[in-house]
Amino acid sequence: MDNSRKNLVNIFVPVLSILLSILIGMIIMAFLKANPVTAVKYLVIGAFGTKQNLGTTLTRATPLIFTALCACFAYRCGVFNLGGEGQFIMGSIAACFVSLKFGLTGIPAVIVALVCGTVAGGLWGAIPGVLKITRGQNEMIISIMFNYIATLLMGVVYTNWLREGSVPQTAQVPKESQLARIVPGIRVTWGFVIAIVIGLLIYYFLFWTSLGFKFRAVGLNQTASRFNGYPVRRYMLSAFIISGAVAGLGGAGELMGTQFRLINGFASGYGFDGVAMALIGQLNPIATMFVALFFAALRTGSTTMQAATGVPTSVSDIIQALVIVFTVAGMALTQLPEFSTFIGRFFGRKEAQAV
Amino acid sequence: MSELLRIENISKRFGSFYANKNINLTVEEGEIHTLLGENGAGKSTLMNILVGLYQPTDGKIFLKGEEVHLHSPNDAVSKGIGMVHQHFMLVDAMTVFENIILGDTNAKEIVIDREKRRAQIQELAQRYGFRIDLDKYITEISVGEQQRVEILKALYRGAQLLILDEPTAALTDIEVEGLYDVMHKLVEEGKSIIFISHKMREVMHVSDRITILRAGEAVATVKKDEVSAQELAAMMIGRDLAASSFEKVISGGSAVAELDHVSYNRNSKHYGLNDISMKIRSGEIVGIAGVDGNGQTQLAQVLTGVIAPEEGTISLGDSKILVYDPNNFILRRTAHVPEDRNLQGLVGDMSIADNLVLRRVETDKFSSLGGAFLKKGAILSYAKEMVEKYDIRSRSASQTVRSLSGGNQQKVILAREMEAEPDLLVVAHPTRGLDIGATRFIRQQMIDARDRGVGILLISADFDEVLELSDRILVLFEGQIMGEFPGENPPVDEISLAMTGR
Amino acid sequence: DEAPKKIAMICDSSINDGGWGTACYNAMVQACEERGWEYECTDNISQNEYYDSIASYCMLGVDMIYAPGNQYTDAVLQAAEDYPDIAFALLNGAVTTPDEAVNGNVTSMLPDAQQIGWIAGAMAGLMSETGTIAFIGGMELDTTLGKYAGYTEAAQFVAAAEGKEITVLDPVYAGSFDASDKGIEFAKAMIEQGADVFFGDASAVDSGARQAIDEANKEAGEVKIYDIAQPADFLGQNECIITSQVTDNSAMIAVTMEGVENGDLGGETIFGSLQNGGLSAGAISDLVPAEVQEKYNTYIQQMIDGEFMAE
Amino acid sequence: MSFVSNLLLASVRMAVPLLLIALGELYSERAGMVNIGLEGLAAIGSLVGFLTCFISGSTWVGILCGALVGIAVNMIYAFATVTLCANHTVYGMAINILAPALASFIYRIFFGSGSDLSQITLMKTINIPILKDIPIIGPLLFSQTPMVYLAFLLVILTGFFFTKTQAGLNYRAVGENPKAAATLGINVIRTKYLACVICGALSGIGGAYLTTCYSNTYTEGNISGRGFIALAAVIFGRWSGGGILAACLFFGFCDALQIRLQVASVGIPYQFFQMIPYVATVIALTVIGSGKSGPKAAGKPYRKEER
Ligand SMILES: Nc1ncnc2c1ncn2[C@@H]1O[C@H](COP(=O)(O)OP(=O)(O)OP(=O)(O)O)[C@@H](O)[C@H]1O
Ligand SMILES: Nc1ncnc2c1ncn2[C@@H]1O[C@H](COP(=O)(O)OP(=O)(O)OP(=O)(O)O)[C@@H](O)[C@H]1O
Ligand SMILES: [Mg+2]
Ligand SMILES: [Mg+2]
Repeated sequence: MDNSRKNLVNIFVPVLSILLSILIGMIIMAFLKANPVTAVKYLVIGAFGTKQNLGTTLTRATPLIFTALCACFAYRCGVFNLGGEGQFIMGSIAACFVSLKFGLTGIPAVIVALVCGTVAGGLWGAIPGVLKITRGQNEMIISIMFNYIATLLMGVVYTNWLREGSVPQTAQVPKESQLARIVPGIRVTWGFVIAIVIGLLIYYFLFWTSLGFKFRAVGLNQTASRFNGYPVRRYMLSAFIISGAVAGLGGAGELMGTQFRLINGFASGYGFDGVAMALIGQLNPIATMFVALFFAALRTGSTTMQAATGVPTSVSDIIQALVIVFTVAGMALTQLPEFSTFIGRFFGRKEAQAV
Repeated sequence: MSELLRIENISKRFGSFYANKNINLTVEEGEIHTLLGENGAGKSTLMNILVGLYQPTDGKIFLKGEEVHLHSPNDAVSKGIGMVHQHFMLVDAMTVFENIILGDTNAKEIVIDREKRRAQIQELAQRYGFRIDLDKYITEISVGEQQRVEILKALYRGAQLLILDEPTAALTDIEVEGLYDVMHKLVEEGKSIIFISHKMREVMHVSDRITILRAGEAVATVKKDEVSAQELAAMMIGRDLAASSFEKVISGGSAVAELDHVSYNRNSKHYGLNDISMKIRSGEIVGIAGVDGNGQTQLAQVLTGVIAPEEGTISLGDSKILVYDPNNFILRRTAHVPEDRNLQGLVGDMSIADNLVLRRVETDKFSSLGGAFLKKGAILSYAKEMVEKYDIRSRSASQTVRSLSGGNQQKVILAREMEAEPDLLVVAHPTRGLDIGATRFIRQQMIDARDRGVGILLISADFDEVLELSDRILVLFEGQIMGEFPGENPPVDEISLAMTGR
Repeated sequence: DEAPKKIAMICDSSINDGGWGTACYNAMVQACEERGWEYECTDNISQNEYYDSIASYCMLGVDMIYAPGNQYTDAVLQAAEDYPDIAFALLNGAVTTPDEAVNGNVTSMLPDAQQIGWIAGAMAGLMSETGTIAFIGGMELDTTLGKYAGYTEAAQFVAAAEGKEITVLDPVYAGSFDASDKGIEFAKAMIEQGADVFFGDASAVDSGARQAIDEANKEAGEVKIYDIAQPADFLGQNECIITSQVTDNSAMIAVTMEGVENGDLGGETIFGSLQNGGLSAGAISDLVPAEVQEKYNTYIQQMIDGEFMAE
Repeated sequence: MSFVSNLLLASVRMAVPLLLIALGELYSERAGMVNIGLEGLAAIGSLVGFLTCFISGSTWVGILCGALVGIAVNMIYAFATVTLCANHTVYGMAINILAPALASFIYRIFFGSGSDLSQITLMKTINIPILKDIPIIGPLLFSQTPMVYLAFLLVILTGFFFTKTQAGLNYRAVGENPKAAATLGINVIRTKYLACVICGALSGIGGAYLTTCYSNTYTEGNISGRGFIALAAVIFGRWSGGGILAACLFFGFCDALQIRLQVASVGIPYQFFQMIPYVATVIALTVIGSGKSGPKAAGKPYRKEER
């Protein structure tokens, strides 16, 4: 397959998957005796209908973009980091300490908190990375274990160390240290802009710098990279650290911009969601960001849909899951040799031979 | 003698490429029928069809006059067809015993009756004079023993037709003799054998009849007694076999690489090096002759920094190597055409252009601002230049290398390595699996490089290739150097003897 | 005359968890039936959806939002700011919460945690034979701590009056309100420690604990280990439930509804106590001997009269 | 004494669902399929097990239906990874997202409208006379629900199957070297599908166990990471039935200990106790070192006519 055709397939498969999933979702709605058209209408209104709703969608997309970019970067470099959630949480814990304990306020507090969150996420990502390259550990299992550990550690933080009086939650980030909103009155903050910038930076790094080129080569073939003189293990560890740092920055941003405090359930599920989105985005950072936006819109819209029509939000969860199921299967299908044969025959022309 | 197997008009297509085309063939009972053909001629593909692994695109198969449909290896086994594959089909994590009884469909018992089956196997082994330890794991036995396990596997299943796909490639001469004995015993019992090889000596020694495959087609079937080796070779290659056309260099320049008492994993017969001392001079090709799996891989890898020797030292030019790391060797102007081009040489999912600049993306030619900006235009135009220069046949330079044919993949690697202008070039199996055109091109490139003053270490399982290209020949056996021979008028018999450890 | 008013509830646990969620939902339903309102509910939502769910209802046009738990405070305050024309009722909100709402449209409904603890503790003190009683929390909420404190005080006071020694095991927390498996394991471990009366503040976790208690009783062949339910009357749901502490959330919701009907969006704290009928003791099981029931009712009366523990 | 025996009893109780799921994964990995979708399979198994048990009143129906739905959902995984050669990890993730969403949806359809607590009658324990009176191991091994006996029996059968039988040998070969297995007439594709059936069934049963033998109510998210711990248990247990049993008992023990330490209120935040199993996993895996002993071809797609 040549490149243009491959690119076409890369776009075609996810788009088809999305349409198919929504169609199935609508059939389920009809089965629930709801009017699918009305339900989808409310879904769209809930996601984009008003300035506030659009703001909510972007707000919810922000952390997802970070964890999705975390996964995207790691996989591009050949490390299966499933620990985005833990790294995200560690970032938010660090930011929480900074904004509550360091005596900083205002812009300096925001900056220091974001930096510390980034560092904390990076360090948390470094642990499975080190275990992988020194002990040959399966990074997936280890990074999942570290998700649990981070979540529990966050529990200690909000029930003990930084607990604020009445409830198991930390105190709120002081008003003057919160990430500012882009437009007053709409929830979306500069965190969203940071997410987009990070996404563009990652895209640029991977596809337009020599180091990014090498990271990608390592991701595609470690042995060949080693034979060609790349410090493969160092790159893999770096990939872990950088992807962890991205997640950590996301966690810090979420804390400083949206949630303002650590509380039970903070960030729950973001890690695996990010993995799924990166995969649907074909590990392309820019596509990944769009997928995250799409998922956030589905989620935001589905609460309105449930409130308005009684169609449960789990229908939207099913739609999201089906998108993943179809996309991944679809991409695998197009890579089968039988598929190219079939397509070749279908279009009645032979695969151009290398001459 | 009556006919056991008849193949009619068998074709097999992979994508748009015909690996077999309209092949007709018969095998008699009690016959040793040889399939002769160059690399890639389609021998293994045809046999894989016979054992049900591949489904033919077209054609029919008859056993004892009856048409059979071999949908799976199971069908083939139950019809008495057994095969020893070119690449052994053994499960490393299991013992010899387990490998032999694996997939046994005759056994009706649920729980394995070890005693009974061991006795059966022992009896079989004795009948053919095999000595094997049933309780050893596959990883613990030698390649020759592995092959005996493979043969036992087939016999244990009651094969009437035994297919041996290049069985001698990894054997020493003694082992080859033993194999002949077994083959003769088998045909005496009325079994038939399809023997695959491209080594003329063997073919002339064991065959009753010979079918020659060329580029997927059966060119001819002849009785052994009615042809000469020369004629066979001509049919196989489709032209007359010419002697080495390259001029040999008598003595090279200064040493570009020197190994001093280098050992690695010394106790392993197949995967180690034992006290190796040698020099590679500039402007010469040093060929390593030897049966595959006698330390060649390790030799190539210590010389390129992929693995570090456990004892001894390596010097490149004038300086001793302290850090064994591929990058360190690359910086000291070493180039490497590795043995596994897909795994070790190329990043299959990247483009031709990307693979060509794999080592040099951060140079000013291909990126600016210290690597912060890739000059994609420059990379592409360089790639186009290389595609031209090295005759890499492709649709575009941004095509992924995975979609290239083996020969063109090899040319990509060669282009990258040659353009680095190395002092030392380590080449492993440069033309394995390539067609004649590509093979010629690549050999010529190596000779040209030598003439430019590059010191080349050539490792090849293809003895003829070593003879043709080398200015000096070293024989490697069980990790040791068994002798050094001149490349000009090489003493072929002596070298072959040395390859068997004598 | 005009269209019925509408209330919407959000809940992080399930409304059929056999505990908190169920009770809070039923309270809303009851209040709506009394006042002729319509109701909606979204349950099982996760923490990052609190605001979205509330905002969705606000956008679709409800008159009142009902959030049964302290954990919704942030989301409620945020939504109350964004939707100034809608009334918000926060169950177990802090006394100070209404003042934090910029638009003055948040009402805090605050049952007296200490009295809740008392109602359970008095029964525990009377019924414990082993002298060890237990408390299982979902999360370490302030109200939970208040209930635990009241439970301990009352149990010890009552036991002293009976001439018994009572040990109250330290509270344990499941870390969530829906981990019924944790409830099972906690209860088993606490039974091992000799606990024979349980009180919990943890929704589905409580139902897990009750399951373990029932099992232990079954194994022993007699009901010797008891549980006190809350915040509605759950007598009969499990064999081990001897009584319930009942919180009349519906009354408090109804008060807020009435305000909304009159154009008043609230903004104060409504307390629920034994005195105003917001809190009460539920029906008592036959497992409690008649004379103990009598004593218990006396204590409850003392609580209402403000005489309990008052010497 | 009773503290110890109770602790052990609790360890077994908490180990059993893990054990069932981990055995499922063992069968999967032995055929070369690394299925990280266990969490999702168990989730849907748990819900369907509960639902069918609630409707039919029979825990066995619940277990059976849990198994069936586990199989059904895992067939999606099987089709994608075996037939379409999709990446195992990626597809496992997809199952982890799809199956819980389905479970949540079904739950709402059936229970969403009412507010009554739905409880079922748990599977009865079966006491084996005399044996159950042996101190410590009596209650541990001889006073359990049939599912516990079944799980232990399965461990024995699994060990027996993989080491002593022809079918087990053939099965293992598929995970080690599918191509070699194919040349010997072993149906690789069928074995892989079979593996997915077993894995789906056992994961589904593991989930259904939670709602039919362990907790008599259903709460969303009740699997709470057991699927991932089971995955670790397989590595930890070195891909053998006995090893997995030991690993699961260890994880169960950590969990049981954690609960007891919290009840004994040692004054350390309880979350630290809850971390024990995860930290223990990491340390144990690190100490044991990388698992070269896993099936060689695990996680790799098998294409029939590939070189
Ligand atoms: N599974 C496959 N998919 C695509 N092409 C294949 C496949 N197997 C073989 N081929 C191609 O078919 C041709 C014949 O291959 P085959 O292995 O039969 O050659 P051979 O005669 O056995 O060569 P050798 O002497 O190197 O073993 C080659 O060009 C090879 O690249
Ligand atoms: N993985 C692949 N994906 C797509 N096309 C492939 C793949 N492998 C081989 N091909 C195509 O199949 C054809 C045969 O490939 P093969 O490697 O057998 O070539 P060959 O005839 O042996 O040539 P050469 O002599 O250069 O090795 C080529 O045209 C190649 O482009
Ligand atoms: Mg071959
Ligand atoms: Mg080829």
